[in-house]
Amino acid sequence: MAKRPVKKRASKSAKVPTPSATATLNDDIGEEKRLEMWRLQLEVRHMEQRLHDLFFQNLIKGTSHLAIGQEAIASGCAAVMRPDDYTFCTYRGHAHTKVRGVSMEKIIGEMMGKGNGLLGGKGGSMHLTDVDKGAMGSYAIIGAHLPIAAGAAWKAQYLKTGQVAFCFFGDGTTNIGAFHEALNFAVIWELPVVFVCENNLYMEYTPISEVTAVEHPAADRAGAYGLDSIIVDGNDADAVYRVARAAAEKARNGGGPSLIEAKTYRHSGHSRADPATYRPDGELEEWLKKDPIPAYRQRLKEFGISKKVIDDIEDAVLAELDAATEAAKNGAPPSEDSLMTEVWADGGSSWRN
Amino acid sequence: MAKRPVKKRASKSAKVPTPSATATLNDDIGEEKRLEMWRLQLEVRHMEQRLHDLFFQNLIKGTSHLAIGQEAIASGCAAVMRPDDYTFCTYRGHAHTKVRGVSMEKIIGEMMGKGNGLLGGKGGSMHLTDVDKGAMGSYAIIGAHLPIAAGAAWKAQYLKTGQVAFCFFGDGTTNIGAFHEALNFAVIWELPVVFVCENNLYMEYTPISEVTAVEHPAADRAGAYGLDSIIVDGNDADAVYRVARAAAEKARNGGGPSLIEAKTYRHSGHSRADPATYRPDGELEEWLKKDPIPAYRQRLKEFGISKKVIDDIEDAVLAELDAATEAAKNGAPPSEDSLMTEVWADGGSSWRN
Amino acid sequence: MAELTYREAVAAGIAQEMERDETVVFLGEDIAKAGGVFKATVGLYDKFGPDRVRDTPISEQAILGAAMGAAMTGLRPIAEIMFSDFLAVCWDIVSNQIAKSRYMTDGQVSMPLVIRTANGGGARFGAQHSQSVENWSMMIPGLKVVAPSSPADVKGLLAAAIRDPDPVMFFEQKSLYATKGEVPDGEHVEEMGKARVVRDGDDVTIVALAAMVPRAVEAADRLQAEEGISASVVDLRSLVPLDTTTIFNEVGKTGRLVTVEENPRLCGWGAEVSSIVAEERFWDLDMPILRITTPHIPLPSSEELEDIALPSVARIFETVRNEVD
Amino acid sequence: MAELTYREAVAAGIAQEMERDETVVFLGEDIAKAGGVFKATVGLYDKFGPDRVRDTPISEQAILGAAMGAAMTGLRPIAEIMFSDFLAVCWDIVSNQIAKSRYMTDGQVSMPLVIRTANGGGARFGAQHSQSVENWSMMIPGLKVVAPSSPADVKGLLAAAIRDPDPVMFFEQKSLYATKGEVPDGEHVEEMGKARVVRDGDDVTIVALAAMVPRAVEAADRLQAEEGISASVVDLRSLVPLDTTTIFNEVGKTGRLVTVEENPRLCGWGAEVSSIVAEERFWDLDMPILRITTPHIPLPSSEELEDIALPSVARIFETVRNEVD
Ligand SMILES: Cc1ncc(C[n+]2csc(CCOP(=O)(O)OP(=O)(O)O)c2C)c(N)n1
Ligand SMILES: Cc1ncc(C[n+]2csc(CCOP(=O)(O)OP(=O)(O)O)c2C)c(N)n1
Ligand SMILES: [Mg+2]
Ligand SMILES: [Mg+2]
Repeated sequence: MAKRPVKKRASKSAKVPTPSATATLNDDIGEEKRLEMWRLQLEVRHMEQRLHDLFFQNLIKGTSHLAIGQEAIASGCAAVMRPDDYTFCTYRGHAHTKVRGVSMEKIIGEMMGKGNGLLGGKGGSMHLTDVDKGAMGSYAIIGAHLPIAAGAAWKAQYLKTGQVAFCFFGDGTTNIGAFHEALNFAVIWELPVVFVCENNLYMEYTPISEVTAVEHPAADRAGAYGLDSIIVDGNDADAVYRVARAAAEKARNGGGPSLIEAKTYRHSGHSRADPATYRPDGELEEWLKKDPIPAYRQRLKEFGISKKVIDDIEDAVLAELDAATEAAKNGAPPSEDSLMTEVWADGGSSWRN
Repeated sequence: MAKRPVKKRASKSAKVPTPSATATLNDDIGEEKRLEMWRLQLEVRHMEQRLHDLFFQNLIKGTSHLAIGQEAIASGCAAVMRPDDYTFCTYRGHAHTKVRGVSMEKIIGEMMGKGNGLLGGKGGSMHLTDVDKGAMGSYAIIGAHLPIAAGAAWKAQYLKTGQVAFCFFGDGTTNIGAFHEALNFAVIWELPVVFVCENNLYMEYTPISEVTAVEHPAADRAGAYGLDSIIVDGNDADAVYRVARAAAEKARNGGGPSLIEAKTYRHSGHSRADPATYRPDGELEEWLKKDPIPAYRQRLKEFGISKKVIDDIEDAVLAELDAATEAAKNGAPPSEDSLMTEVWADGGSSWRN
Repeated sequence: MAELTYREAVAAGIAQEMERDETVVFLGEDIAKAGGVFKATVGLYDKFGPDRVRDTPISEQAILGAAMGAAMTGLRPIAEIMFSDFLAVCWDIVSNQIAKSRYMTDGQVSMPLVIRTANGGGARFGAQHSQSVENWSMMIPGLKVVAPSSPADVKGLLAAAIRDPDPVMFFEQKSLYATKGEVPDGEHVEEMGKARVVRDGDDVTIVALAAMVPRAVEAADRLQAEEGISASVVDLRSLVPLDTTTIFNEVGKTGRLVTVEENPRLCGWGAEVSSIVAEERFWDLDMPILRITTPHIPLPSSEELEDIALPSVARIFETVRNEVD
Repeated sequence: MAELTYREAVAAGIAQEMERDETVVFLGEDIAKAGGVFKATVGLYDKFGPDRVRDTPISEQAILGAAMGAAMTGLRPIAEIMFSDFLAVCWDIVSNQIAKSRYMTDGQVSMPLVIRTANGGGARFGAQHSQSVENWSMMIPGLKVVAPSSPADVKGLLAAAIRDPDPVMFFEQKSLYATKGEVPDGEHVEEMGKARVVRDGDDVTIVALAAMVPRAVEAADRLQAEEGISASVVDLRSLVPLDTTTIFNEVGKTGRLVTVEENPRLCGWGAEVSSIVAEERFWDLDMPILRITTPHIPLPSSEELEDIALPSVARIFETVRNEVD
């Protein structure tokens, strides 16, 4: 599979300051936002590790797709969002759902198929949704949610609400037709939607480079929609925050959509079933060095934030997680009656009189 | 619907000589090819005008999509093809089918729904196909035939036959998902397929610029697949011939696919039902000045080809057309029995024992 | 009462609802400035403007995805898919996303949208522009499915579909666009999920849908006139919800059931109706349940072939006559 | 005879055919180097190499379009669509292109290809990864439809499908992948279009498909043991062609018909079978035709809910017991 050289890629790298030792804590991001992002990243990391454990205790059935290693993207974007903004994500969406402030207990309960789960046990791991929090759903068939997110943005535009729709998807998703339709559509209608491609280098078990005609699956396609090519370090919450903020502002100001490609890596396999043996030797180790959690801890430290403040946040997250896990475990299975509810808006499922 | 400026379009205009008064007849194209293209263009033009008349005599039912004004594209490409190359085209494909040497009588017969039609009256105007001539079908649902053409090219690659698949489609087609999937797929598999976008400025009744995020619907997307951006004057058969020849050679030599955007215009409405009132005043008139048929006649004259040679070809085409029309008119309707044949390879349609 | 064509009733139904509800928006290919390829939406763009009546690219997944996203967040979109055959290019959005999201989210997500589409044969358009695919939708849990046979029902059921809080697949039968009928003046809304007995009879019940309804009525008239057979004709109007009550009443009365479908044979709606009756009203039946369908073949384009493929008045007449005495 | 799992039988069937015919090629997502997400194609890439066993991007329309184009021009491609739910993203290629091209071209175009896909529920994957959609294909004229229930049938029917000159939709039921069974040694090819009476009985005939076959057999065993009811179980194996001869023989013998479907209720294959029997063998019937199906709802993900949604041994047992005396 010869990789073609990228010819004159329509490229404009995002003009945002990259954090460095010389930056100050109270720069354009500031301490409060950074501590928020720290907490969000920890919530996701610990929750997903817990989910992993519950899986191997056979307390979660079916499948699950962890995003361990990719937390900075969800967290950096969430820190930009207004409470009424919309998130659309994929089966690999526990992170994106959590960072909108969705209850851990309900997420874990849903993963365990409990009646007190977020979806009453009807949706499961791949469909986490909390409409009240703006978490508009996790979509498990590749590509579909890109035009759907555009639709939510259309509503915001039509009713002039100033809301923005964020839409997260993987590198592999850039090769399906719905990607193309959604991008073109969003641009010509100038919709307030921010498309975020989380490039974790793999489409399931296949390296993305083997199945993609360009080097940067999203950024190298931006020009095909008259959009800027934006690449960001997806393991750096601050960097993600800055590009997401610029994109959200542009969208809110009527400037239309953006397409962001965030480079990252998932530490675990594609799904529960995948030991990820297809990875070249040493690749994981390289990326573990770029693990966003220790890196962000280090950054906070360098900014002079006390170890206690940093650790207290982590301790609080862990305490919440333990309580949530217990509560989820203690949940009852869904009632048999619930099988036949909520097909229709009247709460039922009748198809005849 | 604001049109965004095209940002740094990945562009490389096709480096081919454009014909001019100073060119000589026996250049890289030569007299024989030019007379062939002259004949092909006339065959298509006169046949389509005849179809138009038959329609308004109510001898053709259903619909039909003429390509009057676009003949140079089909003809220039056909002049490049080997007899065993493959053509995949759309409902606007009478031209592409004819130029592969398919019988006029059978085409007209099919349009009239006759039993002696190309498809026995089963397919009609939108599905002209003649496998023996390499005319692998006309596809009436937008986008589908792009990956199908890639599949034919895959066969050629796998069996090392040196065949090339040509795939023709409109500007509007560049906004559907299958376009994107087919292009990426063909590039990563390095398939010998030449994608030709006939940009006639309209998607049915809607100007293509109102629904497309870039100025050149195909050429501005080439970069998204690592391909060169190629734009050609689609009303000039010589220019089309040259870019098509380069693309076919590249494909045959293992160089993979090309994407060509040919600028053109259809003189009539989208389909039989369309009076084309949406056109701005004067637009048609401007394009009539660029009508490929008189322009090519003029070029042949300038090259010193005698009026008699030029006219004899036209007379022969008209004579063949008259005979074909008569024969088609005299054809019987399909037999009732044929309704239930050819669903399966055994010739029948039984779904049970 | 005013006389409208079936196509005019489409625009009338949409206009009625757009006037009363600002959240009703409409999108599709060539539906705005051009008024639709079937001229069924003429005038809406001029009346409601470019923010509410929007032309789109050839991007059916984007059209329905946008409709879904807007419906989930507060609008009531109407989306046109030009020919029902094209539902195949956006079937994921219909069958997997729109139909399932409410259930998968345990009722969090609402989906008040309508997908209008031109269905069926008779126009010599060939196999990719002539299918009757209402059964594709009927088989997907979570979709309501409506297919009117008259201008009055077009307007009334379209209005009902737009007001319905669930996703409705609205099938307009192409071959009926030019037909005319009386439509009530003023606001007109029908109830979804009710069949209509359009012709009363005692000997046999013919259940039909959309373009098959006028054919069934004509066949019934001939059966009466030529054979003295008294046939009821039921216009189903809606497949989901399905009015089994009316069907059961009819079967109880006549003891004989014939379904007439435009879709090809296998797994058509007639199969479902037949199986329901064969399960729940078996003991009321005095004869086998007959299904008249297009044969299980792609539709041919030529006039002669298409005409013998689709269920005709003659075929309905003969099938019923041969079985009922 | 060797004991193979259902998933191993997939690879065995493909390998058998790739060995004898150079024109057989295989493409899909993660099917080559990784051996498939269900590990059903392990070893094929190593054996037949990267020219014949090819990984693709997430581009289902390209996958099936490529298979179609290759089939039309001389190859015999096998394409995998990972989960049958994903057929919705490429449904145009299946239903409008692959199924109709031979007919539309009056037989000029041949379409010898197989689309393999993992079908059905039971894995707690939720509504978008659990559907049984064999009826989606059955309703499209021009497609053959096969759904094996045992490893031997997987190998034999897959071989038959690959050799068949027409497009075959090959549904592998996910919940059966881990099941084991004897598979004949050496070349093994079954005939498509023949149902199999897997359990003989006199009182009632249960017609089932794929994962419902073992459940029907277990229910029949219980009916015999606990109620003295002697039930035949017919494994349809193929929906198109449909073996109505075997069904009619059974109905003639037992006079009682029950269908068991994993798909949701409306327009499932059971409806078609029921309607055929209600039309052509009405006078043989001694009781209503019963259909046991998943209710007409999207499939829920939690274990408890999914288990009560899918037709279970207990439901089959009780339904038959309640009706047959
Ligand atoms: C239409 C469709 N095809 C295939 C799949 C199976 N599938 C699930 S995840 C996945 C890989 C997605 O890769 P990417 O977009 O990079 O996201 P990531 O999993 O890496 O987050 C595939 C092929 C699917 N869910 N939907
Ligand atoms: C999937 C699909 N959507 C819509 C249509 C209806 N339709 C037929 S032709 C056409 C316009 C195509 O425009 P373009 O690709 O520019 O080709 P042209 O007709 O100009 O040759 C449309 C929308 C279709 N056939 N298929
Ligand atoms: Mg990825
Ligand atoms: Mg065009």
